[in-house]
Amino acid sequence: MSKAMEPDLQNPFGDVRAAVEGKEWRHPASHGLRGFVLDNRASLGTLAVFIVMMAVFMIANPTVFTTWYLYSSVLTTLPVALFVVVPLVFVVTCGEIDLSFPATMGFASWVFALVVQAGYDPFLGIAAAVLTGILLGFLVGSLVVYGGLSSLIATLGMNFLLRGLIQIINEGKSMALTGLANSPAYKIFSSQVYGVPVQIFWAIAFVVLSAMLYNRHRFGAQVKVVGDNPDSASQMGIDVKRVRVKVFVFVGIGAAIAGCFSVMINFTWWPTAGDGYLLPVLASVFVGGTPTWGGIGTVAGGAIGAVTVSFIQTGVVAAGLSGFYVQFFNGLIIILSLLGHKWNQARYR
Amino acid sequence: MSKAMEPDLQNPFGDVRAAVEGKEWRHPASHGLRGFVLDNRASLGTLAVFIVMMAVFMIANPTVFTTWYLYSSVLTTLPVALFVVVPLVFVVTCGEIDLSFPATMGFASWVFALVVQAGYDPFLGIAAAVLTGILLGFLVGSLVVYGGLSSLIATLGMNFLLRGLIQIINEGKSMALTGLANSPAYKIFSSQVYGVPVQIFWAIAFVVLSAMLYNRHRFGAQVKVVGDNPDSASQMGIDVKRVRVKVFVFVGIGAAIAGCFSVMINFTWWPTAGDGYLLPVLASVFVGGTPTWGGIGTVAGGAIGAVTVSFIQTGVVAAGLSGFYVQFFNGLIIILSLLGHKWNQARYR
Amino acid sequence: MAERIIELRDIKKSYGQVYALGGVDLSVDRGEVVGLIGDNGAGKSTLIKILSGVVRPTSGDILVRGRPVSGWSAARSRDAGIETVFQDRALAVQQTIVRNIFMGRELTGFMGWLKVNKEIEEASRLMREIGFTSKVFTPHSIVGQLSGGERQGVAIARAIYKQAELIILDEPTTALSLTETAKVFHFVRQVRASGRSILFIGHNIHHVFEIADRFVVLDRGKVALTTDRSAVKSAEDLIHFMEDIAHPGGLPGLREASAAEQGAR
Amino acid sequence: MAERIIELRDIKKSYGQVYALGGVDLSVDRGEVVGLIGDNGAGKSTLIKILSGVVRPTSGDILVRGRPVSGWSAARSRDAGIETVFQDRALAVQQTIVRNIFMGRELTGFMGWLKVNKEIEEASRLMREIGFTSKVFTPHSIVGQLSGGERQGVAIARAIYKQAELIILDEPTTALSLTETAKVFHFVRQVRASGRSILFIGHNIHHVFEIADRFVVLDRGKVALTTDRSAVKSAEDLIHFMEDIAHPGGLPGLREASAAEQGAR
Amino acid sequence: ATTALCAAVSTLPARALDAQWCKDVHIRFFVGGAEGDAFGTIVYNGAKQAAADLGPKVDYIFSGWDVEKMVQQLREAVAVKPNGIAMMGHPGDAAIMPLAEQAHKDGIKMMYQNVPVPTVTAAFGGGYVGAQQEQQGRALGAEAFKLAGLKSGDKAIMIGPFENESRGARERGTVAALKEAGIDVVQINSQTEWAADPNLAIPLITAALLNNPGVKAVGYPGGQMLGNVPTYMQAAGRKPGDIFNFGFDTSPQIVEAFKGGWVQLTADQQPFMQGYLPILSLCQQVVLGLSPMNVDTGAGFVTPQNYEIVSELAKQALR
Ligand SMILES: Nc1ncnc2c1ncn2[C@@H]1O[C@H](COP(=O)(O)OP(=O)(O)OP(=O)(O)O)[C@@H](O)[C@H]1O
Ligand SMILES: Nc1ncnc2c1ncn2[C@@H]1O[C@H](COP(=O)(O)OP(=O)(O)OP(=O)(O)O)[C@@H](O)[C@H]1O
Ligand SMILES: [Mg+2]
Ligand SMILES: [Mg+2]
Repeated sequence: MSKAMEPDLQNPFGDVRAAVEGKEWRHPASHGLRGFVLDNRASLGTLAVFIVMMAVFMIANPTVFTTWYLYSSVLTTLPVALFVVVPLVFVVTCGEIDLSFPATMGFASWVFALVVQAGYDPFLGIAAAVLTGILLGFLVGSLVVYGGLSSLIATLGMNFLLRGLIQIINEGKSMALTGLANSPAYKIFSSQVYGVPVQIFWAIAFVVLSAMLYNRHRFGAQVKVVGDNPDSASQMGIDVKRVRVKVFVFVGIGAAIAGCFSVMINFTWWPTAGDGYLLPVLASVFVGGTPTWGGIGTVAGGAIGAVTVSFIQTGVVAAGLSGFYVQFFNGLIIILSLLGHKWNQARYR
Repeated sequence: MSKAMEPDLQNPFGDVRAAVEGKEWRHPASHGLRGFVLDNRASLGTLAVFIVMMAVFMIANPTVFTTWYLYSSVLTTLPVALFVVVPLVFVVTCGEIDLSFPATMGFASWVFALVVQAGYDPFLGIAAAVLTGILLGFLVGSLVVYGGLSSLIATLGMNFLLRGLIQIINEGKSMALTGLANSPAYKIFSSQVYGVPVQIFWAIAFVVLSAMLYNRHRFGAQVKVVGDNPDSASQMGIDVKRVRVKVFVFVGIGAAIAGCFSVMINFTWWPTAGDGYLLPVLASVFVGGTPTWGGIGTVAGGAIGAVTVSFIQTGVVAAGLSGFYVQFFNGLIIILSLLGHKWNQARYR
Repeated sequence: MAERIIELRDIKKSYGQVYALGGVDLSVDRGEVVGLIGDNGAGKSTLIKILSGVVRPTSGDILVRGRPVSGWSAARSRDAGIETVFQDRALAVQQTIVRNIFMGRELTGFMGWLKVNKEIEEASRLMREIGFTSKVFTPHSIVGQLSGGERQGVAIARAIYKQAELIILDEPTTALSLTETAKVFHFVRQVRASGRSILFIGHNIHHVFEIADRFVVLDRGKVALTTDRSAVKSAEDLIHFMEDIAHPGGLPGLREASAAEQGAR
Repeated sequence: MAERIIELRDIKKSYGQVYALGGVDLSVDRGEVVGLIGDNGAGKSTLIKILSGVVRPTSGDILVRGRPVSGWSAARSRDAGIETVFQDRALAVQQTIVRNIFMGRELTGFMGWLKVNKEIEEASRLMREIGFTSKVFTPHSIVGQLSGGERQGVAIARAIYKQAELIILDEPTTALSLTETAKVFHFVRQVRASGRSILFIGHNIHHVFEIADRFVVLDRGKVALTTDRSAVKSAEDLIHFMEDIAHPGGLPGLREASAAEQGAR
Repeated sequence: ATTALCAAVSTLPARALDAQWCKDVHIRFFVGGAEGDAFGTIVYNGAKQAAADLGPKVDYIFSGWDVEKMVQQLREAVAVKPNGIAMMGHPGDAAIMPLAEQAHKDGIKMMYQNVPVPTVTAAFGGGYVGAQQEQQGRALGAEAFKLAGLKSGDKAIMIGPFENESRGARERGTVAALKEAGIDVVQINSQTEWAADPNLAIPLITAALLNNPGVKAVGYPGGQMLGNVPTYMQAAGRKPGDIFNFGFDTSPQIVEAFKGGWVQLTADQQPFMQGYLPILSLCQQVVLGLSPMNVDTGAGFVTPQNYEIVSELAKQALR
């Protein structure tokens, strides 16, 4: 009997199959423009929002928006945000969230400042900061993952707790690192090249590497699967908890680098360092087109989201509106982006 | 054939059933103390956290904590938090979250302040504020529910947008309502009775009513079912979207009342009114034992959570620690509560 | 002829570009058991979701007791005496058995306050009726703590409450063991005996054949056959018919597999 | 005797106070199809989850090719050549078919970077093998867009990749139509013919009887019977046996229901 | 400016009393901003110095400038019945009044810092240490007008927390003074995040400068922004001296900015004294029965000519 059936296994629907004969499967991306658009519709949507927003601003005030300084000043601070937005895309894709990154930024950059102030090379400081970031990310991740806590609230708690520690020890004192400007580390990480702030190159490299990690690396593949269906992932032999902890560690690393870059911009560490990034960074991730339910996301979109959010304030002021309009536009852009992304984020179950 | 089977339907497992013969089902609560504990384990857990925390503070500084004034001063503003924490328990149970309540508080209390400043009766002001709260809740809810947006980010956006509107129109100016003290509304809502601030009675009434609404009313039953399994709920004829919008409206009402109480306590409306409540109120809900995934929750726990969070700062300072420790303890209490609730929040699928 | 409880006329439904139903007529009379069969994706679940008001048809008419209705919804469907046990059971697993039984139909008194004791009484009665007293759980047990068969029982208890006129069962025996399946059969016969109607959906054609008075075969969104039980000799006839419509040219593999299945009996 | 691929000895498993398994022995030899049957909640899924390393037993030994193993996990089970199609299919529905097929076993090159083209090629080959070319989807299609049967196909494709030694199928035909069921049967025979082993779980005893070389009946966490196919005359024998162990005293309703079922054939 | 500080220190009645003469006194001290806030930290250091010198037990309270929170904290402070409370005046007269009344009834001595609450002090007593906000702001405006050599019709930018009436009173004063001098003032509302990280304001200031190319002077609010001026100016492609940058407060960063020629003027409101003096005065009131102190700390301006005097103090977070 099984003999008689064998041909069917090879060709159980021979008749229907003929219709698609000769058609080989191709990656949608290889279908040219249409495939590219389909594959990247979330990030392209974000880009569209950004372009529309900039167009409105430009029409309001063409002269300012054709000045390079405007862009170069955004490019100075944007990298700091990018270094956290991108890892957060991983966290959100993994079905978690991390609100503790501001304190991690503060903590890691504190270590950096301490090392530099003690007279060591800033490179050593950066290494120490990244190590701190890894440790804190591991701590937060382990608490959430092995403690089985809701990451939204647990990381909020950790943010308070870590910031509290900084405050208790420092009693509010900031550190000025005026010597930093002459160090080679500063030249490499924070100077200008032909009027372009170098930090943006580092940030772009980070974004590109992360996007590849997200789309072309086992880590990204596993993050997506874990965020999509953790039960399946563990049934398929993926160590779900480890993957989850890893994304928190990744945020720790990103936050540490962000913290160091932030200190290098103006040679000062504040005990509040990082706090101001909580809401803009969060907003960037979601404005960028990563949905809240996990499993899918876009690194490029998140980066564009960060650019968009960075330009809101600047644009509002450059367009000649009073600063009171900034919050309003922040809200407006968030809502409009979410509405826009509704159309390209189908949620399957 | 069906004839022969009928007795079976009445008694298909006659043999096994004999074992439980005579045992009538009873509500667990009727099993006395054990049942009560089981039924209320989340809120009792919260209560335990609170008691332990207070015990620690009292040991650190017995004299301060035996002074009635300390409690009466906390009881003055606690109601403001309670009026938002309780509706938020409904929202979270319903599987959503609302971060726009601070702006709603600010907006509604602004309307209240305008009405009072224009010389009308404060009662009218409260009515107008509540109406504003309903409208804003409806607006936010409709945007989230009918727009199909993630409530976490959409309500964050709405918070920015509404606060931005307040700022744009007021340009930062606050309003002092010194005449308020002599109005009958003030007597009823904001004076003291035998040293107890009356607002706490209103808040307790609100909590009790809401707890009944949650546990003994169709609204609560539907909120829980919708948060648990929206697909089933709609298959069973529940208008899921309407229930969802309703919880946002409920938050709007709560926030409006909270805003009015806050203005009556301070005799001043600030354009930033409500902003400071975002994190403490959110923390209260989760410290109170309502999990993030929807379907279950506890109003009483949320209320106790609010009390706990209110006492952290007071307790830390009264215990003789510097204000730098407040954030640290905030984080610590959140993390410890989450860990504590882990044991009484089983998640079924 | 018995009273016609509900009738669907020329119902069409498309999801985007997917045509789930392309003009279906279906009716259920009082006291009959209609068996609805068809391949995966034939549109069975879509059809009964339209019946129960959960899904709105793209076009077509719905008649309740002969009168056309508009604004058909899940709530109205239940009001009209139609109860459904959905394929995915539609239970809120973190809630108690009581809350699930009265989902969307809470027993309320003054201003929407729940009649808690009444609900418990009724739930107890229902559970006893479908043979649930033997277990250690009470109406306050959380549904998430029950086994698959027990959950199916809760869904059925919900459906028989209120003496519905028509009960729709979408693959109620899927993933149930023999014992549990027997229980469901019990119940179906019981309902028919009490003069109510049932619409029974199943992949196991033997099951459906055993229980139904009339068969409706759906094929790719269309009714391929409507026939009385008396017109069909055996379940095998039905199976053959379905194979034929599925693969008009005949698919040897399938035929053999099904022959093997039959042979084994 | 053929090589013994895997053996479980005296496996016990309890979830809190629920004893899912109370000392089970089970073994699978090369090239045989073992049918695992039992009532709902008998512990079948728990047992195969232990086999596939997803659930850790409370006590008992696992032997792979005669050698006891420790630290048994899902990853190690897959490394040992055991692939499982779980009852709930274990698919990540928002990911592409490729990502699902290679879930937890990504084809990676230098430093964990994915070999994307290799994966696509392999996925295409697998899908063609199980007859999936007829549809409009590609390896990049999102699994959430597929029908139930098609999703089952992806799960099976994942299992046959890498020429696993033992493939475990937990109720693979549940909620599948005749056509789709026939496809799964195809596949099982194909695998057996190629000398690999299968552990097949199902409620439809006729199906299991048809396909298995050996039967293991689980009853409330214990093995009630292990028998070769040659020792059993017909599926009815098995059904009777199962009824007897389920209700030693005999349950008239059940017997009738099952008699009715048989009668209809 | 420095003379004011010395004067204050010399008023210590140290001769007549033991060290730690105030050690049985319990004081609640409102630092005002958030923990780690640049301004708040100097205030905190002043208060801590006073506590170390005089010996009282001091509870420090932070509010992040959230006025609602401040009122509640004051309520709790009154409830604890310390001997004295040093409160920030930001919530304003109306909000503080009932609590001041309660404190008065309970015999709690009150001091207010940073923002004056004249109605409250008139009704229930209490002293004030801090600049007369509005006046100081106006003075800064006038000084900037003079030193920057502005003419009527010139353009200037003023940044400040205008969203908060009492916190922004100084900056509003500066705006008013400049406007009265005929300057066209562009107001920019500072965002709360800038308090935590002034870098976040870089693009915005660049945008504002580009949008108003003719701007001659830029004024910054109290806090950390003025210290960040070199970064702002570099980002906008401006050189030291291109623009007249002025503002409030001092810090090591601001001293550096003076050194580099980026900043030309700051109105020192001597936050250190806003920490030190209220404690001193409360001790005097409680222990010695003296009447409350009223000190205008907004005495002087720091300019490129005299910044070196404050530089060492600034490094120790004393100015
Ligand atoms: N929400 C939906 N969105 C898009 N397509 C859908 C949706 N629901 C059903 N379909 C499609 O409609 C068709 C009919 O589905 P339906 O669930 O009614 O089939 P069925 O006969 O119940 O199948 P089964 O036996 O597998 O339950 C299928 O092609 C299915 O993919
Ligand atoms: N995660 C779990 N927690 C608690 N009890 C469980 C869990 N998983 C299974 N059980 C219990 O263990 C017993 C065996 O379940 P199992 O899923 O193995 O049965 P099964 O034979 O596969 O049933 P079915 O035929 O319904 O799939 C059941 O009583 C079940 O309720
Ligand atoms: Mg179906
Ligand atoms: Mg199973």
